[in-house]
Amino acid sequence: MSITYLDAIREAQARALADDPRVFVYGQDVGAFGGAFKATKNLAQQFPGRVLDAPISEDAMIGAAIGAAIEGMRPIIEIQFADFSTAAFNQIVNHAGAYFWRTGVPCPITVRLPSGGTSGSGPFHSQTMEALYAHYPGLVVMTPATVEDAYSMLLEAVAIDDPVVFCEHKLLYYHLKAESLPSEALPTGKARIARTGRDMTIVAYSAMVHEALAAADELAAEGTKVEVLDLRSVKPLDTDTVMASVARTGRLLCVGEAWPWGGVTAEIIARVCSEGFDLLDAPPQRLNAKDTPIPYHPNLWAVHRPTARTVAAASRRLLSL
Amino acid sequence: MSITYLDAIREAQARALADDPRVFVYGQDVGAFGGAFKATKNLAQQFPGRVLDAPISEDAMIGAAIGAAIEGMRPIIEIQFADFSTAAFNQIVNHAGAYFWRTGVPCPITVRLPSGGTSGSGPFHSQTMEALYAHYPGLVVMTPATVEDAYSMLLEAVAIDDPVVFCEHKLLYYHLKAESLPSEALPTGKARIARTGRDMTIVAYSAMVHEALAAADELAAEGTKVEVLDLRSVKPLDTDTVMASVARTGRLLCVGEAWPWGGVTAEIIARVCSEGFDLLDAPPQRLNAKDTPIPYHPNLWAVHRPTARTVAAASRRLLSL
Amino acid sequence: MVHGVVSHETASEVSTIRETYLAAFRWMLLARILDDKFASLYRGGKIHGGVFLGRGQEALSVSVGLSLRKGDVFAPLIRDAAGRLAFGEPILDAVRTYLGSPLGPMRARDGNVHRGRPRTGLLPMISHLGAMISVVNGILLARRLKGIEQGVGATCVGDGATSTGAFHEAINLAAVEKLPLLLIVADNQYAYSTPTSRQFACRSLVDKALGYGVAGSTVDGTDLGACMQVVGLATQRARNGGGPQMVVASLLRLCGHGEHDDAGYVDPELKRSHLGRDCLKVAEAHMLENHWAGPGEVQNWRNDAMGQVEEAVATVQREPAPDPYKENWCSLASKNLCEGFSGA
Amino acid sequence: MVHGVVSHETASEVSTIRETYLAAFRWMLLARILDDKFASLYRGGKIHGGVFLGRGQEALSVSVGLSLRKGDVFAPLIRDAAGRLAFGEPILDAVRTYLGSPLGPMRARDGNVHRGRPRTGLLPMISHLGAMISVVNGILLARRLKGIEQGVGATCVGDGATSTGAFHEAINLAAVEKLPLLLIVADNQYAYSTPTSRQFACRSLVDKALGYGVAGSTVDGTDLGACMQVVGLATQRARNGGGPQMVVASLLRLCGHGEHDDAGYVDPELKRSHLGRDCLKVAEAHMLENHWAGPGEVQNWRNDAMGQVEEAVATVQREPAPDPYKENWCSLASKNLCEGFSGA
Ligand SMILES: Cc1ncc(C[n+]2csc(CCOP(=O)(O)OP(=O)(O)O)c2C)c(N)n1
Ligand SMILES: Cc1ncc(C[n+]2csc(CCOP(=O)(O)OP(=O)(O)O)c2C)c(N)n1
Ligand SMILES: [Mg+2]
Ligand SMILES: [Mg+2]
Repeated sequence: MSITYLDAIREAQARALADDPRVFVYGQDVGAFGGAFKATKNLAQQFPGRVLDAPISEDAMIGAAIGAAIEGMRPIIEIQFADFSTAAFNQIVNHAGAYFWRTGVPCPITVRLPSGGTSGSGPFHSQTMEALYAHYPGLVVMTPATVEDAYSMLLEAVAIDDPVVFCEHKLLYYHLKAESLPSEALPTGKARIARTGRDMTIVAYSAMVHEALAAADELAAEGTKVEVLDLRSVKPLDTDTVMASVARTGRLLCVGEAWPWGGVTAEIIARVCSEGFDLLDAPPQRLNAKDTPIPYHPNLWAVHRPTARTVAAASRRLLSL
Repeated sequence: MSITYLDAIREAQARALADDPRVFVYGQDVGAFGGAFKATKNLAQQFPGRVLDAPISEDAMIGAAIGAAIEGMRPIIEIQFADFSTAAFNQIVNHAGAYFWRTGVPCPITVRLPSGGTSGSGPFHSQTMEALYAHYPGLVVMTPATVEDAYSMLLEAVAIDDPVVFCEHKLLYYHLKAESLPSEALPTGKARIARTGRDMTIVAYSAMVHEALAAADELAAEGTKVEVLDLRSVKPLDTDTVMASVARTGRLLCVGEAWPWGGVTAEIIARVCSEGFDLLDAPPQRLNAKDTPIPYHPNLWAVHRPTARTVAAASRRLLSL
Repeated sequence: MVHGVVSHETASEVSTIRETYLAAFRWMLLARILDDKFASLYRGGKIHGGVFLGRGQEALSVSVGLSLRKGDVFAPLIRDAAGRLAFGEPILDAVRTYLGSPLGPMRARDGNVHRGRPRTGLLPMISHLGAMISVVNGILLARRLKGIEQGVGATCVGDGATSTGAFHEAINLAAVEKLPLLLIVADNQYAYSTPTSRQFACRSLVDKALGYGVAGSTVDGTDLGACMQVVGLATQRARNGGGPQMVVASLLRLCGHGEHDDAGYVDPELKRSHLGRDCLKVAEAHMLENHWAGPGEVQNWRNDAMGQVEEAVATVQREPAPDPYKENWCSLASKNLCEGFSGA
Repeated sequence: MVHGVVSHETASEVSTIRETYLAAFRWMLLARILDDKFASLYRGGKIHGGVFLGRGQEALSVSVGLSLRKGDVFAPLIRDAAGRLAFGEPILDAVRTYLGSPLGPMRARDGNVHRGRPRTGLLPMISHLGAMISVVNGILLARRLKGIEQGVGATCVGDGATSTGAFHEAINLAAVEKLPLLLIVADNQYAYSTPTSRQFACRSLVDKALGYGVAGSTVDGTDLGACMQVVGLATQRARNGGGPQMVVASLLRLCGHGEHDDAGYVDPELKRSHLGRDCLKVAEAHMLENHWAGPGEVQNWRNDAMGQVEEAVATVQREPAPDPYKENWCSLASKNLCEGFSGA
């Protein structure tokens, strides 16, 4: 048997629905159709009345999820593409994010954001939005990079008492495969050492973990041992694990698919530099997407985002500093 | 004569309206009433038909501004409070921000965001949102800290061919005064050395410049000479001036009123560390608001945001590293 | 469409109507006196930030509060002091929130009209207009999913809020799900300074009901009896499976947008018109005229209300201010997931 | 409310109607053939990303394009190949955008239906549904401010897009400003897989017009003659100061949401119903029946259209792919304000 990242997301929802009567799924086309990406395939049939099609009303969808959560439910909301969550931005950041702090009442919603670039998807079907949601207080932001994490973190997202923005990467949906679903997982907020190495540390998350691993392969052939960390969640962000790795390697490269101004890579460098400055043997570096909308044409897109090739190049540069 | 920061914003709009027939002002209550903060006082009377009241429709207001800009106008949009720009988020970041890159046609809109905390304003009338807009490509984000900049940068915002998010700080509206309006100004994208010093550099913007200056006063009494930089715009961000200052002082503290995850302070540290690591004699530090919604009560609010006292404390700590 | 017309009642009906009317009047009175107190505290510099009153909207608001039962949900807006009290919000909650007492429901973290207790069905509004409606939807949807098909959800918005996308998406969603939503639109002729002519172009906001496929009614918001009847009927229809109900009331805001605003822009013609009547005075005159209460009684109620308000204020003024150093500054219910930011 | 009823015409009117009908048919045919070509290129793996067709919506779409003049503004949506062509979009623009040619209007930066040339009044859509309407408003408002009181602005949305907050805010704003906006709603029974029963609860989407205070009309979207008449009249009313016009057309999407979608969820009853008629076939039959054209003529037109499409595709396929190393990766018109990110 082989399970894809997308299967894992489907299975996690099936499991959550089966185990917890408080769970329901709400989103455009998630019902009989099974969702634009088939992440809810058959769920409406398996769990009648608990997987509901929503109108094209992202703001009201999230508002409804908040209400349901206050009333004791555990809604999972699928936004058809992460990019469309701008239309729900206010409810996510100002209503859900502030709920517990203002009222003392938890607001356990899970907002699934099919995120990230895929070939030919263009400016409005390719965005990664973790930096926006992580900036606002009150939200947990998950960015699973593996089939196992897609499964266990989504279950965890539903279980925890806070609003979770679950950034699942569309590029990983079909290609990434595992043999089986995990029965245990790292706790939320813990980064994973995806590959050990002693010469430098690459911190990545979501699809970029795989570009980093491929770069590490390439560099291994050149005799360089790269440690690759997978952040798993960007808020909370596991500074300790990052610092411990940098303490071993002395060199840090942060890789993100998002735009270069602000975001995860800046946040990691700021933390490591202010708290672990002396661990660094060289200036910390980062690699992000270009500061333009995400281009449609594959040729442009391939250069817009970091890839194994550019990660390897940035690594070589870092090693030379 | 004495001119407040708010007067400067009004005068800049009056001047823009007078000088350029393409300019018009659109926003809730900006007409006969003169705006919630009186930033458009008398403009509707002075410029009949060019200062228009909008319905409570932030998304459509920005959409309309985009259309008008494409048609050759130079709209200035007042969002009543920056916080409500979440309702216009999609049009600002995805439509205006991407316009020129996608089409080659400029989209010169100015979005005025009355920003930042004031006593008793609470979670939804106090936000500073520069990090969100700076993260997206295609937007210029201005954060004037002085009466002079409020005036000249707003004129510049209207003049340049790109969408500008103009973050004016409400706390500065009435208290900050100048003798006259400036006739010249630094170009957009240039930071200003607000105070020279050789022992450490504080980088701040908007209202935090004044907390930094007050802290610098306090530290001067202790014999420490603090250099204070006012970024003026956070995108573009004047890395060169920051690096030059750090080259002189060896120490960097970044102060922002926004939330701690990501944002301006992280971006500056990331840039300085990756490009000017060797300039630093001590770990760069930052000071931001707490990671919660902005509290209503003045006692809580005073601790939530950085103040001269906490900036001074962080400075002393930095100097001891 | 249902209009608030007075019909002929039997004697026992009259007596119930009278009782409810008097109860409503007393809540209105209490709300007005509470509002006046906040205004005076504001002028005295005792309140941080703004003060937003419901003056002139008490008849409508109280009708909503009174038409609801325990187990119902209420998401009031800016001008709903009367409805809140009638729904069961303690005066202390209001005073503590305005004065920033850490003992209040918002613990000084949020203020003024941004208060509530979700556990008791009273939702604390966020500022963004239109945002509460879909949250009420969600509660009603959740109940349906749990198999509890009772309880209505009521929420109020102003004429200005009908222009928000949030309003539109939420009422449409409620219509699609046929939720027991009571949506009260207080058309008080202005959104801050903006007259309705710059806000919408339909003849009456109730014309929107048809476009959503929901029931719509209109009512004279200055007439307590009419409000109680129309809102009451709409609530009943929602309760009985009639789906979302939109009630549009016409009235005038008899104060500034907030107490910082002298409302100099309000058309004097409007003030003199039927819409400009003070619903509290109209209700008092109606009671006196019908001999439902005498002037002495009303004075006693007034004194009682003033006593309650003064006592609450005195109590809260003795309460400690919040201590920022006792805050844990953690936004999450999952404490273990809170990050300690070194520079925050 | 105006309905698309056929009235009695004089002989010269008939001849104009015939001419316009034939012209419209030829654009529809060209659009269909172009769409079919995109579908086949998609199946052949020659197109990056999705392909979205207007099959079954050509009669409505072409009526919009033809009712507009030079100087008008058009913001088409996903299914408007016919309207675009009739408005003047070159076939090459469509092909270049789909195939990602750097010579196209979007220079391979944006793709498929996200194309246009703002300078010629053809606005390139962003994906977020509902977002184009307010932009059209802004153009019309700007013209008024500039003292140019001519030109209408047309835009199309689907049934699903009516649920967005953006739709609501924009049409309300247009109504308040009484802008010459033509808002076409193609109610094609589905939003992706979602049937209208899960999208709205009003009887017909045209019932929304009243709630905005704008004129509304309905039309049979499978009938070219009716579409031309109803859309034409609405455009004329907008042009003559009648304010925003909403036209709701009923039809069925005769393809998947995109070419990746087999539309297995479409109710077979609907396909067999009047709504399920193919407007292109209906129009062809109407022409033949009325002897406005013979089968040979139609075949010539088809051949001509196929020739145009094949030629355009052949041309574009010879064009170079974009070179990422020639991009300046600058999002701003003010080049001096672009930042060079070291790690980007
Ligand atoms: C989305 C949004 N935009 C702007 C505001 C600022 N604002 C607060 S109240 C108000 C006017 C509200 O008018 P209306 O809905 O008619 O209610 P009323 O004050 O008349 O009771 C405005 C513009 C807001 N709270 N939310
Ligand atoms: C705000 C937003 N949410 C979701 C989507 C994803 N999406 C693209 S098209 C579509 C269905 C549109 O249906 P409709 O408006 O009826 O147009 P049709 O495709 O039927 O022509 C959806 C949900 C989107 N583009 N924008
Ligand atoms: Mg109002
Ligand atoms: Mg549709």
